[in-house]
Amino acid sequence: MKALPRLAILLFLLALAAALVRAVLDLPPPAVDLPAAVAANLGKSGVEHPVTAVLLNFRGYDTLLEVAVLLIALLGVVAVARPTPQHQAKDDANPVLQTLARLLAPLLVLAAGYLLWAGGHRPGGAFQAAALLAGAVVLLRLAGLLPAWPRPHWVLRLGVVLGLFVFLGVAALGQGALLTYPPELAGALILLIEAGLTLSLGLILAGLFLAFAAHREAS
Amino acid sequence: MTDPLPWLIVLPLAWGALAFLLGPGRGGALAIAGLAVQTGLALILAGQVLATGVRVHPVGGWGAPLGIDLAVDGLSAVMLLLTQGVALVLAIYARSYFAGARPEGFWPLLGFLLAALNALFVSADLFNLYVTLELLTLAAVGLVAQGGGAAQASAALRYLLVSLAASGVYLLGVALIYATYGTVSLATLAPLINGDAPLAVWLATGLVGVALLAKTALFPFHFWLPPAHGAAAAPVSALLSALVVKASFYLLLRLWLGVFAPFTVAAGWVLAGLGAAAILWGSWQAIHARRIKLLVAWSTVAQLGYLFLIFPLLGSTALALQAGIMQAVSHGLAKAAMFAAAGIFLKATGRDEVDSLAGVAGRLPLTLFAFALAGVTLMGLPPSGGFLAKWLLIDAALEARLWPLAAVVISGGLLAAVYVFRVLRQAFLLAPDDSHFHPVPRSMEWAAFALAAASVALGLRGVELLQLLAVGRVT
Amino acid sequence: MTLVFDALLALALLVSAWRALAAPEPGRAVVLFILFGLLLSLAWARLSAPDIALAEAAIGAGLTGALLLDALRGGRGGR
Amino acid sequence: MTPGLLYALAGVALFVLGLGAMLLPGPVLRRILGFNVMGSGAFLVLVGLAQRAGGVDPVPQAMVLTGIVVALAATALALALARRQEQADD
Repeated sequence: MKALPRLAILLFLLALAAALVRAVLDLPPPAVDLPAAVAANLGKSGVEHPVTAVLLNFRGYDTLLEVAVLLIALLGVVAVARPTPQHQAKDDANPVLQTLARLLAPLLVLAAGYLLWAGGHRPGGAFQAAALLAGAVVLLRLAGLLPAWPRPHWVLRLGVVLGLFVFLGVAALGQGALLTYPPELAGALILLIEAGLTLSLGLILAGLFLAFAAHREAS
Repeated sequence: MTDPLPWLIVLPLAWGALAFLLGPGRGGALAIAGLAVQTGLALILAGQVLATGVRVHPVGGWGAPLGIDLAVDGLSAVMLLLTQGVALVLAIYARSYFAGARPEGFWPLLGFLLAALNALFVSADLFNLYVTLELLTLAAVGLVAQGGGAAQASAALRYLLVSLAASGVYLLGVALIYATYGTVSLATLAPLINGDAPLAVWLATGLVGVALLAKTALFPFHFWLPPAHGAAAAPVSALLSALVVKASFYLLLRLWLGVFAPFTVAAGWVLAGLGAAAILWGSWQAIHARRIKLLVAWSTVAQLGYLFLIFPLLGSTALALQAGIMQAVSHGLAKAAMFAAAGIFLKATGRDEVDSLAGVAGRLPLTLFAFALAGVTLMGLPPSGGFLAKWLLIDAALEARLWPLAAVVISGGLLAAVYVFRVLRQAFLLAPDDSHFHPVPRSMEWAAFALAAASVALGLRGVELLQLLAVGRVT
Repeated sequence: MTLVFDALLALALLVSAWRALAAPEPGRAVVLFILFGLLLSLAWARLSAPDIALAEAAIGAGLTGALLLDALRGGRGGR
Repeated sequence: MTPGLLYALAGVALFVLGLGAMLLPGPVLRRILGFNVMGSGAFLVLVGLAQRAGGVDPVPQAMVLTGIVVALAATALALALARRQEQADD
């Protein structure tokens, strides 16, 4: 690109930054006090941790759509990955890494379980647990203990969509509006959804990596 | 849950996920069945809106601002109807188009794309809209990348990066709104926002507006559209041109008429100017395009321009909104028909240049007729929906004494005639002796024809649509 | 005193992001980006957002980092 | 100055930095990193400004959790597309 458009972009960015800083320093107090509303309704949400209450109850609909976003990314990555004829990762993997992976992977799964359970009343929850689960799978993969994943088998596919199905089922089959939990069951239903999400998101996140790795081996 | 409204989001998510479970290339019948039900639901919903006015559905039973509200007014109902109808016909078309080839993730992605569109049309929450925009972007990009060729990947990547930059800009706008008012619910925001809002809100308006313009591919943000819409498979191009770019236009219109109304008066002229430039530049490129799908894609850039001519008129006359929506709907139908027809030409001749169309008139008369009918709508000839749209637009422009806008509309129609007739003339030439035509399933030809016929018939039955559109507006 | 720490952390965020984006060599850019993610995780903890801190460390720095590193091994670094 | 406001200002700087990396010409990897930096900046503004008077606001925190996962999904897709595009160039 020529120097002039570049200069124009830089000037624009500087002006934007200056305007934003001015705007940020000159804000009135907010008109709506949403944290108070969250605190007032926390007792009816089924969980004690406010962030989890927002994530899976008050704004659970965002989370429902977000699961679909991850699934789409997996579909896209799988679509552009080229199928691989053979995988030799196992042979050339480092034995030290293999031992480490055998030790660490169960620990990561255990930690994921803890985070999932903890999410109801303290920081943690399905996303963080799923990331650890995915970490375990990626580690096993790097150690050559798992094959790459160019075309997921149907059992894997079921695992991948299970979380979305559980979420959709709970969302659609309740009484009244979408995603309304009966108050006495809210805690149990949220835990059920989170358990499904942990499994599925863990598999999706791992799948993003594995489909991608398969892609590399092919190239 | 007896309300049809949330089912329009739950159903496509469910059949999309089921299609994924069934495996690559499976799920076409499921998608068509799901879309048929969705079309029925959209009709029921439109009836309810006509009968009782704006419908609100508080997700989770909390209600805004704590929860997320879904809301349907006449404008959303029209977009929902257009989306289900076009997608249903295109799904039938795609089933034949992809027969034999395994379209990897087409059916699941189609489900998620429809869920994203429907969710976007009914959401009344700025952050939830961000999530639906991301869902829409990723589904659309995934669809462009289907087939997995390097050209598709390249076009998809460019599309993805532009869309992601726009999403980031939109998100910052939402953050500034939340910082100022403590809520992102449109209904809660509407009474709070007024002309003497702090600088942050002005900036947020600009950020959200620019982000949506980039996603709608308004000139000069159009550069990503022709490669993406030209490289994708024909059913995908049809979905993208007919529906996906309309979604961000719809959102811009909704916010412009709603919460951001106090700030947007002066910018109307800028948008109209860019729209006029888009009409001229897009048509010029379409006239000179060598590949037929690229010609149709450039025509989309031009036709999107009309949508933005209405912005300076919105304040003065109700005709402007009617013209804009009529244009969005008729272009959606006509452009879906054109890409469907282009896909049939491609399958039959095995080539994608305009010059390779010779002989098509004799072999594929129904498809060529569909292309010509769609062309009638794009040119704005009576009695098509495009004619009604352009008539309303000229009417609105003359009422506001803005004759330059009327002049742009008329010259845009003439330019459209040039590129449409360029295709038709080529099609009527005799085929060279060495040419081969592959047979094409009749269902594909009829699908293209149905879409084109609907775009023309819209001009005759447009009154009902305008009646629905007039039902009270949610902010 | 804590504000001084916050200011230093904010500065470190900016510098690491700047260096990651300005790095001519892909490997260096990715490593700096992972460092940026870890610093950001610390910033979330300082903002009383432990949930985000966990997610940022695991997803933002961890998984994104793993994907980026894998992309580098695959070829010329996703250029 | 509260930590919230401080990190919001840092977020503004990160946002502009990332946007610049996406707008200016450069390798695809830089644009992908730019998108991530830009998003992180917007997240910091969202949470930082919401907590500018001190206190904790769980609503934007939950939004950011959603956003981080979405950003990862987009990054994975972008990297896969970039690799596919690169293969053709070989």
